Order: sequence, then C-alpha cells, then structure tokens
Amino acid sequence: MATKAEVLDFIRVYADKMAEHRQELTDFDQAIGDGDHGINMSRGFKAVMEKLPTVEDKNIDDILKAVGMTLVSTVGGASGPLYGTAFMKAGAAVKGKEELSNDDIILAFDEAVGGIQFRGKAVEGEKTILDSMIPAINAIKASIAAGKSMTDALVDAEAAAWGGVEYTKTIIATKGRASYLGERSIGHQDPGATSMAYAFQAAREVAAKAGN
Amino acid sequence: MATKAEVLDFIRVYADKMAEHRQELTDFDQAIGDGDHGINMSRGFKAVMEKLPTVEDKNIDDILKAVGMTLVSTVGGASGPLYGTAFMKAGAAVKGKEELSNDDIILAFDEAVGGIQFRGKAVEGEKTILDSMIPAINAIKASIAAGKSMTDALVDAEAAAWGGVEYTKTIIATKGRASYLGERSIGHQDPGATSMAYAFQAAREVAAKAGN
Amino acid sequence: MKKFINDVENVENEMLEGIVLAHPEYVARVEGFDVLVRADKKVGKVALVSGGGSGHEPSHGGFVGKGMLDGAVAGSVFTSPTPDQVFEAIKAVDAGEGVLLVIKNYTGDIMNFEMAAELAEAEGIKVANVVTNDDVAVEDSLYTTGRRGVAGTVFVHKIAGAKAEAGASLEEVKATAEKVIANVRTMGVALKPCTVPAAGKPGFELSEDEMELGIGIHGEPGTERKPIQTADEIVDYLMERILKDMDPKAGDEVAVMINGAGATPPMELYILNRRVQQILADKGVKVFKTFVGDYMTSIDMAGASITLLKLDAELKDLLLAQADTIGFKMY
Amino acid sequence: MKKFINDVENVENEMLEGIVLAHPEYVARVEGFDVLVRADKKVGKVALVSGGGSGHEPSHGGFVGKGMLDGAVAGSVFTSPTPDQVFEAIKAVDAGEGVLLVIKNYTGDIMNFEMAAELAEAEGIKVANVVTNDDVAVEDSLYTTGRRGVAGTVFVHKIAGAKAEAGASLEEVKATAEKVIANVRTMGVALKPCTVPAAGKPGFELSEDEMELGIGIHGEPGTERKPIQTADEIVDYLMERILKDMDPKAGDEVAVMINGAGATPPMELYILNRRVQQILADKGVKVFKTFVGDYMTSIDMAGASITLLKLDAELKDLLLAQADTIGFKMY
Ligand SMILES: Nc1ncnc2c1ncn2[C@@H]1O[C@H](COP(=O)(O)OP(=O)(O)O)[C@@H](O)[C@H]1O
Ligand SMILES: Nc1ncnc2c1ncn2[C@@H]1O[C@H](COP(=O)(O)OP(=O)(O)O)[C@@H](O)[C@H]1O
Ligand SMILES: [Mg+2]
Ligand SMILES: [Mg+2]
Ligand SMILES: [Mg+2]
Ligand SMILES: [Mg+2]
Repeated sequence: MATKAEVLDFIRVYADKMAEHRQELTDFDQAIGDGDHGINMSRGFKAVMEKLPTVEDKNIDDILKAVGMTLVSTVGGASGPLYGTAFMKAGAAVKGKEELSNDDIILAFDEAVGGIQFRGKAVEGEKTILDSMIPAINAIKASIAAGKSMTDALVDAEAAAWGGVEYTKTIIATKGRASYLGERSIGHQDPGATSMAYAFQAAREVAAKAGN
Repeated sequence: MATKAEVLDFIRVYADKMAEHRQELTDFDQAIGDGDHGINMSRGFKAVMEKLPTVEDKNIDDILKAVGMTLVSTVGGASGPLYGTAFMKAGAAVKGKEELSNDDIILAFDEAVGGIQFRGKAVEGEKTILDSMIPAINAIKASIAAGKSMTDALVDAEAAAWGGVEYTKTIIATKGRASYLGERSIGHQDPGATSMAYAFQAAREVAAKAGN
Repeated sequence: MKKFINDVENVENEMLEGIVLAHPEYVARVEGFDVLVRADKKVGKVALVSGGGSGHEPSHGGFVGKGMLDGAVAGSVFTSPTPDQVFEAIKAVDAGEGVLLVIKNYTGDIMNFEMAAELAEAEGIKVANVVTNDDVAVEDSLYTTGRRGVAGTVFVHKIAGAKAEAGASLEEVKATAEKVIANVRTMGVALKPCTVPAAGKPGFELSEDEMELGIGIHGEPGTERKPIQTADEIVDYLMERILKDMDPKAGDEVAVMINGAGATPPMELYILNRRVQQILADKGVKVFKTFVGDYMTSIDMAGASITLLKLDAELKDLLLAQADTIGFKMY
Repeated sequence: MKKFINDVENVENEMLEGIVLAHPEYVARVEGFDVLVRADKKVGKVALVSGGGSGHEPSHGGFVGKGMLDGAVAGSVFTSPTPDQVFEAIKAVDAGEGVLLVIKNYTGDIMNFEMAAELAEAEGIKVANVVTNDDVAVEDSLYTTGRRGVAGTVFVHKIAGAKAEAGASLEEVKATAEKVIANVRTMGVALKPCTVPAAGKPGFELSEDEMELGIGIHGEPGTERKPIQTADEIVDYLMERILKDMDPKAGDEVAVMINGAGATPPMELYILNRRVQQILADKGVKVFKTFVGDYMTSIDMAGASITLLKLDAELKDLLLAQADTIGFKMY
C-alpha cells in the first residue's frame, strides 16, 4: 500500500533523481539521440516541484494528474507526452483514493504503461521506456502474487528495470530518434529506459523508508 | 647599368621571392592587417610570370609597363595599385630604352616612388612600402654619387631597405589597414615595406650575378 | 560555448522577444505562449500551423505571414513543443475554415501535435495534419520510425501556404501539402557540430578532417562519417542518394534548395549549388527556381543540405505565388 | 580548415558561377570578369556600382537588382577588386546618366576604384563616388585613414539605389548617399575568427573565453579584447559607443540592422536585437524598421554588428521603396 504522503514523497525523490542524473541521461541521449533527455526530464520535474505545493492537499488522483499535465506541458519531445500520459492515466486509475492498496498500485502501473503504449505505439524490445517499465511491472505482480511486501516487490521491480536497461544495450532501436541509427544503436543504453528505471528506484527507496 | 636580360632576370628573381615568402608576408599582414599581403603579391607575380613570355621581346619600358598592368589587374588590395603604378611609372621613365644607364635606373626608381606617393598619398614614417623604398633609393643615389658600381650601390640599397623594415617596427601606422590598430601596430614589421625590401634584394642578386 | 546569449534557460523566450521587437509588421506573440502568429490575422481561409524545437530559425516563426504559415510554435531548442502550446496556436489562428498542422516526422513532434489536435477537436476546431519526411539519409522501413522531416518542410510551408491563401478547403490544402511531401527529397552533411545552449558542449564530435554525411537537423548521425572531401565530391555523394530516391527524368522540372545549417556562409552554399546545377543540367532536369540560404538551420552547425522538389503545373504556380514573411519573400 | 570548397584558388570564381546558376532571374555575369550586373539592364537612370573583396556575401552581388545596385565587383577574398574589373562593371552598367561608385573606406578599395574611375572618365563616362565609413570602433582622426566602411554600407546601397531607381540625377543620388553616410553608425564584435580559404587558418586567435570588440569585417582588430560577456552586456558596450557618436534625441527615428558575421545563427542575432530595442525604447528613440540577418559577412566568422541609421522623411521613403534583389527584398 501507499499513503498520499508516500506518493508525494515518491514524486519528490524522483524529481531529485532527474536533477541529479540530468547530465548522465543527456549523455546517453547524445550517443543515440539528440542529447536532451536529461535536460527535458529535469526541466519537467523542476516544474512539477513548483506545481506540487498547489495540489498536495488534493486526492492522490488529482496529484498524479497534475504531475502528468505539468510534464506534458513542460517536457516536450518524445518523453513529455509519454511520461505525462503515464502519470495522467495512473491518476485516472485511482480516482478518489486517499490511499492506495497494492491492487491500486498495480492497476495504476498497468494504466500508465497502457497510456505509453497508446501514445507511442511501441512494444517491448524496441529500445524504449517500455523495456525497463514492462519487466519492472511484471516483477511487482509476480512478487506480490508470491506474497511479498510492496517494499520487497519494488526491490525486485527495480532490479528488473535495470535488467531491462542492460537489455536495451543489446538491441536495435526501432522507435524514436535512435532508430535512425539502425545497427549503430547497438551497444548504447536507452536514455528513456534509464529514466524509467530511476522511477522504480525512487519508488523502492520511498517504500523502504515507509516500511510498506 | 642594366641590360634587358637583367631586367627580365630581376622580374623573375623577384617573382620567385614573392612565392617563397608568401607565408611570411601573409603572417606579417595577419598581425597588423588582414593577412593577405603574401597571397596578393604571389598571385600577382604568378600572373606576371605567365605574362612575361608574351612581352620579353619588347623594349624594357614595354616590359615594365606590362608587369605594372598585370600587377594592377591581379593583385588587388592596397599593394596592387601601388606596386602596379610603380612598375608602370618606371617603364614610362625609360621609354624606348633597350638598356639602362645608371641614370636611367635612378630615374626609374624616382618615378616609381613618385607613383606610389601619388596613389597612396603617404610620406615616409607612416609604416608603408615607402619606409624601405625611400632609404634604399637614397642609398643608391649616394653610393653612385660616391663613385661605387651599381652592384655595390644595390648592396647598400638592400641594407638600407632592411634598415627601413626594422624602423617600421618602431612606429605607429597612419596609412593602410594597420592604422586602425593605433599604438598596437608598434612592434610589428610592415608587410609592404618587407615585400619592397625583397625587391632590392632581388636587384642586388641580379646585379651581382651580372657583375655590373 | 561561445554564443550571444544571456541565460541558457531563457534563450527561446528572449529570441521570440527579439523577433517580435524586430518585425512587429509581420508577427505577434500569443501572450504567455511561445507561439508567433501573423500580425494581421487572415480570416476566411484555412490556417497553417507548424513548429518544432527552436534552433532551426528562420524556421518556423520566420515563415509566418502572407502566403505561408499563420502560426508557429517554438519548443525548447531541438525539443518538440508541448501540446498546450500547439493547442494555443491552433486556437489563435483558426478562422473557422480549419487548421492544417505541418509536422516533421519525429516521434516527439508527432505525439505532441497529435495531443494538441485532440484538444482542439474536443473544442470543435477542424484539424488535419501532414507529416514531412524528406530526408533520404534515413531508410524508410518497417524497422524505423520512417524518414526524418528536414529542410524540404519549407517547401511544404510555401506551397500549402499559397494554396490556403488562395482560398482552398482544408482537404485541398492537405492534399497539396501531401503532393509536396511525396515529391520532395533532401540530404545533408555536417562539417562541424552544433551546440545546444542548455547542453553547453557540441552535440557530437568530428575531428579536423572528418565530415558526417546524411546528418539530421538536430545533429542526429547520418549514413557515413568520412574524411572531408571537395565540395563537388560531397555534392556528388548527396545528389546520388537523392536522385536514386526521386529519379527525375530528363525534361522534369524541379525546385532546388541549398540550405545552410547556420554557420556556413553563402560563399560555400553557392559553391555547392554550382555542382548541383551542373549535375541536373547533365541529366536534362530543368531547374525552375533555386533557393540558397539559411532556411532550416541547426543552431550553429557548419553544414548544408540539398533539397529537390519535383514540380507539376500546380506546384509551380503555388511556388511562385506571393509570400511575404520574415525569412521568405516572393513577389 | 573545414569548408565546402574545391580549390582555394578558385573559390571566388566558383561562387560567382554558383550565384548566377542559382539566380539567373536576378543577375548575369559580365563574361570573363568577376562582375555581376542586373539580369535586365535598367536604362534611363543613374547606375550604382559597389564591390570589394569577396567573403562578405550577400554583399555585394546579392544586392544587385531593382532598387539597389546595378553592378557588383568581387575581388579575391578580403582583397579589393582590381581597377580593370571595376572599370568593366562601370562600362557594363552605364546607361548614359552616370555611375555612382559606393566604396568602403579602405586604402585598397579607394585606390582601385579611383583608378577605375580614371579609366572610365577617360572614356567619357560620368563617374562619381562616395566612401562609406560607419565603423565607430575606429577613430576618425588625422592619424588614421579614417573610419572603416562596414555593414552600414548596405543602407547606402538600399537608399541610394532607391533614389537612382526613382530617376534622380547623379548629383542627387550622390547627395542622398552622402546623407546616409553622415547618419549611419556601426560597431561589431567577434566571438570566433574567420578563415580566408587561401590562408587556410584563422585570421586571428581568440581563446575559448575571449571576444574581440570593435572587430572589422575582415577580422581587423578592434577596440578591446575581453573575456566573453552576456549578450546584453555586449550590446550595452556596442550601443554606448554608437550612441555616443551619433547621439540621437528622444523622438528621433532610426533604422536598425543586426548583422551576422557568417557563422552566427538567427537565434543569437535576435537575442542581441532584443536588447538593442530595449535601449532605444528607454531613450525614446523610435525604431522605424529593423533588419536582422546576414548582410555583410566576414566569411565564417562568429560575430555580429549593430548598425543604426538616423532617418528623415526622405530616407524613410527611400528605405521602404521597392527593392528586389537576392539578398534584400522590400515591397
Ligand atoms: N514510441 C515510443 N515509445 C516509448 N518510448 C519512446 C518512444 N519513442 C521514444 N521513446 C523514448 O524516449 C526517449 C527519448 O526522449 P527525449 O530525448 O526526451 O525525446 P526526443 O527523442 O524527442 O529528444 C528514448 O530514449 C526512448 O526511451
Ligand atoms: N597609402 C599607402 N602608401 C604606401 N603603402 C601603403 C599604403 N597603404 C598601405 N600600404 C602598404 O600596403 C601593405 C598592405 O598590402 P596588402 O595587404 O596587399 O593590401 P590590403 O591592406 O588592402 O590588404 C601595407 O603593409 C603597406 O606597406
Ligand atoms: Mg532526445
Ligand atoms: Mg592585407
Ligand atoms: Mg529532443
Ligand atoms: Mg586585403
């Protein structure tokens, strides 16, 4: 489960990570894209942090939707609509909730990944955000089904996410800007998959702190 | 005195020097001008060398005029009209001559420097071509008046020319592009004075070879 | 990084301010947004909106005006503008006849413009879009997102803009735009990389004797990195790729654009053009009109692209139709 | 040196070929000479000839056409054209009403154009000349050759060209040109040097954090070399010098030109313009018209210049008069 405070904490921790890894994500994008992913994500989450105080008294769904809208209107590029849609869809999935059960959390993740797939029309294995996100969500589901706590499930999720990031090094990009490189995209780690792995890292840290 | 063969030889030797010192003259011009003096002079004398075979059967004055016209129409910049006028005026001064007496040579030099002054409206001490040319011509006159041979007079002339070049390092440019630098032109050697000193060097070498 | 800027966070905004201050007779800014629209809104016609990341100037704000665009949306440097910005542009220019969005084929641009279109349609505005993809450097296959939209997009603005100005319907303007897209091909080359202000360092590296052939307008890599060659050899390489793809016949008529990437002076563009024209003349392809200059730049990249547009009678008329914008004038 | 060129000996010629191949509707080349003239010679008017070294494109061939120049002479890069070339231009454009030579104040340009004028006068052609000297970076004193002619020269072409197009006499056109010269002031700045093709290396050096204020259009040094500053600080410095010299009063009207040196993208020029307009607004000086772009370049130098021209009623009319050239269009 997750309280509203934890959701807010997750947003803040993730925003910090985007600022902290701005250069790293940009460097990854420089190798196979146009070198702005870290700039885009950190600009977006800086705006989220400015927005947050105005919505933190609202329900979780309103908070998530506000985050999504802020990302959509400040990130731009490919990642803006994708991350923005993910947060908006996650919000819509938990309408009216003041606290999230594990089922709510799983539903929110499912809706988020569905939103990304609707927008980006990609599937796993195309060297995108999905390559860390889908394995991570699958890991959560498996671990919760196996009776683990959400904290432990998120440990597994983060590991799966980083595994997905590693996997992106081995494949050709067929979506996004990196697809122009063809064969030459092999060997490089996908920036979007990487920024998504940090989302699971942030979730895992927050859950561990809260002890859920 | 100077035969037509020696005049032609002088032109060839000087042309070689302009090719050889292309970079050096350009570097001097880069410091206080626009970095093209060696390029300009070598382009002009390359054209002169192409023109020469078509006029070498003519009189000395026609040859000198052809050199002047070629320089005027190929050098451009400040040095084109100046060197071009100098050769044309020198040619006009020795009209009809098949061989030059020492008086003819001195008259040709005087007319040449007069042409440069008419065009460029400069006087000695302004950091220009004149600063090596005028001392060199004065040296010829003094040495011939003192009974020296033209070969020896040209040794003195070349020395005076290089003295003039050294002098240009100590003065502010008040003519040409270097004048924009004001005080900052001090310490630099004038490219035009330098290319003119090579003219006296060429003349000295040719005279020494001929033994006049 | 050596640039005339004040604050990397603010280059896009200050640039837009500078454009409006320079050319109030051409463009106005939609207050609070990074959107430029015509100083005098034209009513009773289909409106054209284009845009993309900043750093391609005069694209896109420089083409707002009579006979070309009605609105241009400026994202951060090399980053697609966001849906809310595009939506604002659509609302500002719509005159009831519908709005055509001219989108360059990049995942980000398509998603952001599509989201904006959804917002506009929800408000009852008729919106259509076309996606430009003229870059022959990139293979158009199932395994890519398709070819990139690059300098040929300017011809789409010009010609679709003329069609709209002439009073055609949204469907007609869209069909004309698609005809241009079907007939325009581009390929580019870079000699020196560009520097995104917020990144502070060049986006890729080329050693003193290297060039990147098939470069994208955001410095995306191309087909080949090679030792630098003569202008003629470079043109031969680019033209071979373009001509292979578009295959014009003797007697066909084309428009030519030699586009500078930002740091390449006219002198070099004209030397490239010389060879392009020689090749077309050798093939018996007739050049109807040539454009040489900076139309779709990549900030301060040293490089150029060659664009050919195959023309028919309609496209020729529309290409020569009056246009009066900051960056493109035709009378 | 990274450039799109074939042979350093041939850049000027190949560039001229490229220009004529691109724009046959605007310019034609005088066969065998580095001279561009209007594609359709205008008769019954005073003709204008300008020129200088190559490397300043679109100056000067790019301004040949209706309402501006009748002929342009291109020397080697950064080297004044020779008298025979200028003479050829004069002969080609003279329509019996006389020819005005617009010369930038450089020793070489003046001597070569004067020799050409002597040749023309010897053939009975009426020739007059004006010398532009708008660069406030250089002191105009007895101890210099006077101020340099830089980007302000473009306003002389535009306005004197309009005067000639309107049918004024040689004396009148010259008087108008001189009015522009008396009222136009410019100052420039460089961030990165330019490379003359024949030289093969940059003409001066600036370290990664330096700029050269008061630079000339051939990379001649200026007033000061300083650590690089923000765009606004740089504009403040340049404007202070320009305003000190021209001292416009509140209510005065000016034209503004933000000129790029060749490798500076529009984005940065507009950021500079923003500050220029702020300063003028603060002083109550009215901006009548602003031009932003590459008008008088220094090959591939990264840099810019700011030009102000104080206007009266005549100059305003002539500035807005129709012009149709490759590099400058006004309708
Ligand atoms: N169709 C898509 N579906 C999912 N993710 C995508 C898609 N296209 C691109 N991405 C992700 O977006 C990342 C790039 O984001 P960013 O650099 O911010 O945008 P842009 O490519 O527009 O510059 C890629 O690394 C990739 O993970
Ligand atoms: N008025 C003048 N009289 C004599 N010599 C001059 C004058 N102006 C310039 N020069 C000479 O010309 C030289 C520069 O020639 P060059 O570089 O070829 O022409 P530019 O200055 O037009 O580039 C200077 O070094 C100087 O010696
Ligand atoms: Mg990116
Ligand atoms: Mg010089
Ligand atoms: Mg991007
Ligand atoms: Mg010169």
